[in-house]
Amino acid sequence: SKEKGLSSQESRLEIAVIPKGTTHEFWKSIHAGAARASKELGVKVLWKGPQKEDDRAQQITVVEDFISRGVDGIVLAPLDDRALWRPVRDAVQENIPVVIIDSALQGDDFVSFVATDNYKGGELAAGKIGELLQGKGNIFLIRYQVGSASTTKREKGFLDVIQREYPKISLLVQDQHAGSTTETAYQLAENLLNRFPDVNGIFCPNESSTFGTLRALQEAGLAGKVIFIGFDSSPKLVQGLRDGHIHGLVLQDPVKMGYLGVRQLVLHLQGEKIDKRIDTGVCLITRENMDDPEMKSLLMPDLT
Amino acid sequence: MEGVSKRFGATCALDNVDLELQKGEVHALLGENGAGKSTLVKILSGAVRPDSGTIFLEGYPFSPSSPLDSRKHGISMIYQELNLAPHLTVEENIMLGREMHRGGFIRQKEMRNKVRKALELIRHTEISPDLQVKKLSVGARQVVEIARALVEEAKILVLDEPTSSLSQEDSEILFQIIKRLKTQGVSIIYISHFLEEVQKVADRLTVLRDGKKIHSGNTIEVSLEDLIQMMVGRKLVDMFPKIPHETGDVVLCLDGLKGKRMQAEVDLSLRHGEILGLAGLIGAGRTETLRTIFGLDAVEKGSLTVRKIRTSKGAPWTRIRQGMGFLSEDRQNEGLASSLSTVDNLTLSNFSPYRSFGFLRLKKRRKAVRDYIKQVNIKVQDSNQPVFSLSGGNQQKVALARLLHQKADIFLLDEPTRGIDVISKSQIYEWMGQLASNGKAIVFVSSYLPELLGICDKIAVFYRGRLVDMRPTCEWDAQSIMTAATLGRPG
Amino acid sequence: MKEKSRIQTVINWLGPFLGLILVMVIFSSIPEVRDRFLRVPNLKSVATQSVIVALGAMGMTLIIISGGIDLSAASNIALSSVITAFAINAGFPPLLAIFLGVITGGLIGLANGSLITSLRLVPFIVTLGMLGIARGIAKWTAGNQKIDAPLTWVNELMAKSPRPSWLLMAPGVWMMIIFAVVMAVVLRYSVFGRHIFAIGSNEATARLCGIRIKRTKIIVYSLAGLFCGLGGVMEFSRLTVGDPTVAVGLELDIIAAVVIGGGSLSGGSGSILGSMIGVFIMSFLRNGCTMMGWPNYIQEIIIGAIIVVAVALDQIRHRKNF
Amino acid sequence: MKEKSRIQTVINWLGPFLGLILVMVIFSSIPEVRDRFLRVPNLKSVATQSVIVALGAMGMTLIIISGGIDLSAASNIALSSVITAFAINAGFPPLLAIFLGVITGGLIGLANGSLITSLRLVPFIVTLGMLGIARGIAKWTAGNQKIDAPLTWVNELMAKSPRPSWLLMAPGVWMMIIFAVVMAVVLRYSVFGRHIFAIGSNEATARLCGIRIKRTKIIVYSLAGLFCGLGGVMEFSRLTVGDPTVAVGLELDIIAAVVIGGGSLSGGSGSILGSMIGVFIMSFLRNGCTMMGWPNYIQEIIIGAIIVVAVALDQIRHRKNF
Ligand SMILES: Nc1ncnc2c1ncn2[C@@H]1O[C@H](COP(=O)(O)OP(=O)(O)OP(=O)(O)O)[C@@H](O)[C@H]1O
Ligand SMILES: Nc1ncnc2c1ncn2[C@@H]1O[C@H](COP(=O)(O)OP(=O)(O)OP(=O)(O)O)[C@@H](O)[C@H]1O
Ligand SMILES: [Mg+2]
Ligand SMILES: [Mg+2]
Repeated sequence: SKEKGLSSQESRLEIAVIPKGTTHEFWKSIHAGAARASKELGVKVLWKGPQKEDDRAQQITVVEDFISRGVDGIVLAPLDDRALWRPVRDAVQENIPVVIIDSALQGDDFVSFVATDNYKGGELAAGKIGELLQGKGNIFLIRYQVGSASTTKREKGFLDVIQREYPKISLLVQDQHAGSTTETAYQLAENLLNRFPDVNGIFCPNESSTFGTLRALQEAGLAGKVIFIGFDSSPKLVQGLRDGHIHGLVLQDPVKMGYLGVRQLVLHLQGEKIDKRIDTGVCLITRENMDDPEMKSLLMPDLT
Repeated sequence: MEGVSKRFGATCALDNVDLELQKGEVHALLGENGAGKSTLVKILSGAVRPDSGTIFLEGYPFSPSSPLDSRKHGISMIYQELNLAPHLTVEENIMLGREMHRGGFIRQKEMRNKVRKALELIRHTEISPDLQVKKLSVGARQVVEIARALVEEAKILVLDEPTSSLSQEDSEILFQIIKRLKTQGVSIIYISHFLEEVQKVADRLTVLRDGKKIHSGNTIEVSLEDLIQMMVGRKLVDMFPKIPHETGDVVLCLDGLKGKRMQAEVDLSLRHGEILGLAGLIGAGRTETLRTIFGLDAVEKGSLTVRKIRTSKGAPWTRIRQGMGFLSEDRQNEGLASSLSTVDNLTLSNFSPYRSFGFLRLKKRRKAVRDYIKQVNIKVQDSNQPVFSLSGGNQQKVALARLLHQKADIFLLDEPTRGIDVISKSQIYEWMGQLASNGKAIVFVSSYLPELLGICDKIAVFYRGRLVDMRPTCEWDAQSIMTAATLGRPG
Repeated sequence: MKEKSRIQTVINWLGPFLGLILVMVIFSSIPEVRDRFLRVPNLKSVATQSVIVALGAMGMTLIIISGGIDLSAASNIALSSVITAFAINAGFPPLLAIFLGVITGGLIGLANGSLITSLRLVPFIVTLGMLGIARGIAKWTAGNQKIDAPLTWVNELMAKSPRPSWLLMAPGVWMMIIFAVVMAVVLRYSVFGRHIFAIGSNEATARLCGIRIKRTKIIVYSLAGLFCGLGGVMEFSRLTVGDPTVAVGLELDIIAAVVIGGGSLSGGSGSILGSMIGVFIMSFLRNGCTMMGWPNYIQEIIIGAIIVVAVALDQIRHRKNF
Repeated sequence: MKEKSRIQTVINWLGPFLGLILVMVIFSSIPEVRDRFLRVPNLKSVATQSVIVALGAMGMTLIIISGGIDLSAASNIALSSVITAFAINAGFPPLLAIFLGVITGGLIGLANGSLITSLRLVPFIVTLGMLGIARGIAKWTAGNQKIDAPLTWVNELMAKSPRPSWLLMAPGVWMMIIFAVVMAVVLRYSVFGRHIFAIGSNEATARLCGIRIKRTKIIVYSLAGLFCGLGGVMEFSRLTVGDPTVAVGLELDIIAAVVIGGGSLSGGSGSILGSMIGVFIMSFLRNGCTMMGWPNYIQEIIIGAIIVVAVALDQIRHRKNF
């Protein structure tokens, strides 16, 4: 590692940042954070997700290929808390430190874990829906995709709170998955609304499912009438919030997550001691507080 | 076989037919196109299931459930349509389904020996066992098919028009083989439209008409005229009707033309109102010459002049615009779109009479096609019937009718009478005469010398890709053509 | 025999609609969704959901009849939707944006057709390559994210409750119907249509009969590309954003629809009516399963099974003919 | 003319390896990754990454030669990996779990083969249906999430640094090599192999020559299923979890590998060596692109283009034969 230190002084450090996918807005923000860190700290960031969104096997391949390239460090958002364990261990054996962001990884081969508390995000959403519905009504939980760990945690947090604290709220739908794209979410929501036009509340656990459902609500003329809580942000969702079509968005701070992920890694490479766990926080944004400057920076992060 | 019947939808292909085959005899099966001959032997080989009737094999009832089943009982068959796997080699095709193996793995050497022997038997050792079948000409494929039937020691050998694309010489070899097999106690069913052949090789014969048995008896007891009378119900007046025609200007002229697959350059000229016959053995290069003229193969050297316009490049569609029409010898793979209807196949090369603003007037087309079907005597239930459900000879007639319908000026006919019955053949000769008298030019490739001698004005002989000699028909006879075709020098 | 032939008469009479009727009868008889399934709003949604696949399937029908296949259809739809969004975002008038989207689709189709005919490559490979290329270009154009475009009348094309209310259905649905009728007529009664069938049935014969194979094929692929382009515009209209990741794997749905509708992958058969029925069978299945609230895996299993059953039925229906 | 024929001689000599060599030369000459690309650890990773696709491609080669196609391969891999994980989780001995995984794959293949031969349906449709069915069953078995199974020696099968270090490569890589050799021999020198070619080349002829088409096809699909099952076991070994959503769309990669390797979708041609080269072309491409850190869309475009180019090269190489 001494040798590595020397080489890093000659040329810039090379850090691979591996998201779960590359096209969701959320990962854009992570990328922006990482890019900011790279500028500030003078390191080179290689940004590369699995070829197919959300494919565990391909994410393993990407990690392996970066190990082959011999990068100085890896920032990884693991698609699976178990499957990525071995490649991360391989990296550590090759003296490549790994920082985990966004979702948990088993074992403790990584140097730091920078993430949101996803379960808490689900709880926040449930609390808001319960409050807005005054504790009664029929709701949908539209899940994201089979096997996605972070959203499953959000869904679980949501369900737990609803079942524990709002016994009068009944779940009309709770095991339908929206699939990975907006279009599939749109179709699902449309079909569900045809069956249950008298639904009172809906929760979606990520950006694509939120947006697809929003489109379906708008099309069905139910936008604003159905209490709708989503997760993450994008310009269209912000617009929805402003129009009163969305009643709340649970927000993480992906820019911070990306930034801290890279920074923690660089600090570690420079031999400093760093925290093993960093929580980047979640909060709930509504139409009322969306123009607070603090919230605004979360809603519409500066991606430059 | 007793009381065999078979219906295909509305068509009654066989109606209560009996057939008795004795040990060591050659039994000919005769009938016009669509009479049901192929269907009958396919039932014997297990390729088609009969609706009713029973088969007795050496006294025991036998109902073949699949081709494999009947092969196991010693029945070997050459089908009318070629049955070869194009991607496999000659050897693999010959041994297909009867590979010699040890523990599932192929014994290469023994197989090679067997294949060599079979090819020697039909004197075609020049066909390499390692060549892919798709690279062979139709004639060579037929040889491979015969070799396949010979490698197996069968008790019954069924030959469905084996000589339709063989040259005279190859046919002779086949007859000798048949004679030898006969003495070894093999029974043979022989289907052919060449009645002289039948009279030469068959001991007995059975005549079918419209799926019914008309006659069964010894060959020597019936005359040619009677046979034809039985087959079609009327007399044949003249096999080669003479229709006077005059030759005019040159319409097509080849100057040292050599196509991608041709072995040598060819010079040739064709006049209006002329029927030019091309003779030669298998692989002599006649087909390749026609294909190059028609733009199906790329031109490598030389040029051709169509109606005074010199060209070298050209695709089939430009040739059709220039008034050419081509009939392929390979109707199975190239000549017909077999899943399309008879109407479509017949009109494919010329939609213009029914086209208005890019759309077709289907009724008008159907009506016009009905006339052609009647004219060419195609046996078809309904003009929307897909072509694959027609009998072999009727398919050939569809391909011919397409050319007539196309109203071409220059006809390139490659083995046009392949598999066509006697009466229809004579009718086709008559048209060719009529076309010539209307000033059309015809190139007529055939391996059947009598028809070349019967209707052509001029005959050219090919030998190994080279045009050996071209003379007016009156200066040729069968002997001299054979000499030129086998030895490559004017006889 | 008698009994069997009577069943077959019935099967034949209902003919190509059999599969569709089956699906609809099943869902209409489940008490849980019966009263909702066949109601107008639901039928409207199903129709709207079918538009994109239907447009793709029209082009795919031509291609499959000609003996080809187009795996790039879904990527092409995504690319066209991104281009449309991009153009609208760049401030182009909506009509121009639509035009650009459709043309993009056409160009991809033209590229497919040219590569297939000039390099004499199998369509499967060319379009498989194009699947990646078009998707890559879509992501590139969109900068790897969604393109947010301002709302315009383009987004009304797929609105379930259309602006002039006498339209009753989304303009996109009307377009689908009109194009389906036009293409069905072209395929059956035009010279071009006959040529496509001939090429698919036996290319060598078609060549021999003077059909200009290259030209016909290039037109077929380009036309199919244009339909995909229109599908992309509809996708954009529906989503209101240009999403480069949309419609992944949709090509298999499109192909399945054509094959369920009687298209044969070895060429020479298929029909627009059949393909449209195939599209609706799948849409109603998805719709019904979701309404039943069945989990996705059950849906996947059922849809998989129905695809096989529908084609098997069709097979039985055809077998008697010859 | 001369010049051209010399190029063709070279092309011919390098023959099927041409595409692979091209890809390797390209990446070996980029300074950024040059010194890392051809090093043993990287070659080992590429080999390990190729195992699953390679196993799938062996079965797919047989199927494609026989004139069929298997769209359910990827779903089958996912299902088998879930079943293996399930069995290990349920406390079965690892060997039994592997056996169950492989058998599951075989059963799916058997189902494909039986449906294709008994209902006389086109393979495309049957396996498209099975794509949904197998994926659905996988999700169902896994309860709609991944199955975490305790670590056993099964997970060592795909470890880049194998336990007995004299193995040098992961046991899975050795298995891939051994099976490839065995299958290549079977395909070339066995009666069974020849019958597969005959069926793909001309099914009617094969039938008339007394080849048992049904039996042969059922064996082909079952064998391919078994290979997918083994691929599933390898997938589990690699992931250490049973993931029902893994390998979505992988069937197109597998088919592309076979076609790049000279397989023709109309049947009758293809080879194991070719398919393996196809697999490695794609693996090296992915690997190289990732090492370069190129964005995914560039990678998609490049891979799409290479697929076309590789097959076009192969075409040119073959064309000279006429
Ligand atoms: N698969 C099929 N479907 C429908 N009709 C068929 C089918 N096969 C044959 N036929 C019909 O059965 C009849 C007899 O055909 P077959 O092939 O036995 O005639 P053939 O005597 O061999 O004639 P050719 O001399 O032309 O070969 C024909 O009318 C033909 O149209
Ligand atoms: N016995 C053979 N072995 C190998 N190739 C052959 C053989 N016979 C024909 N060919 C192929 O056919 C070509 C010439 O045959 P062509 O079909 O032109 O001859 P033909 O006179 O029409 O004879 P046929 O009666 O076979 O149609 C040759 O260039 C060769 O490729
Ligand atoms: Mg016949
Ligand atoms: Mg010839």
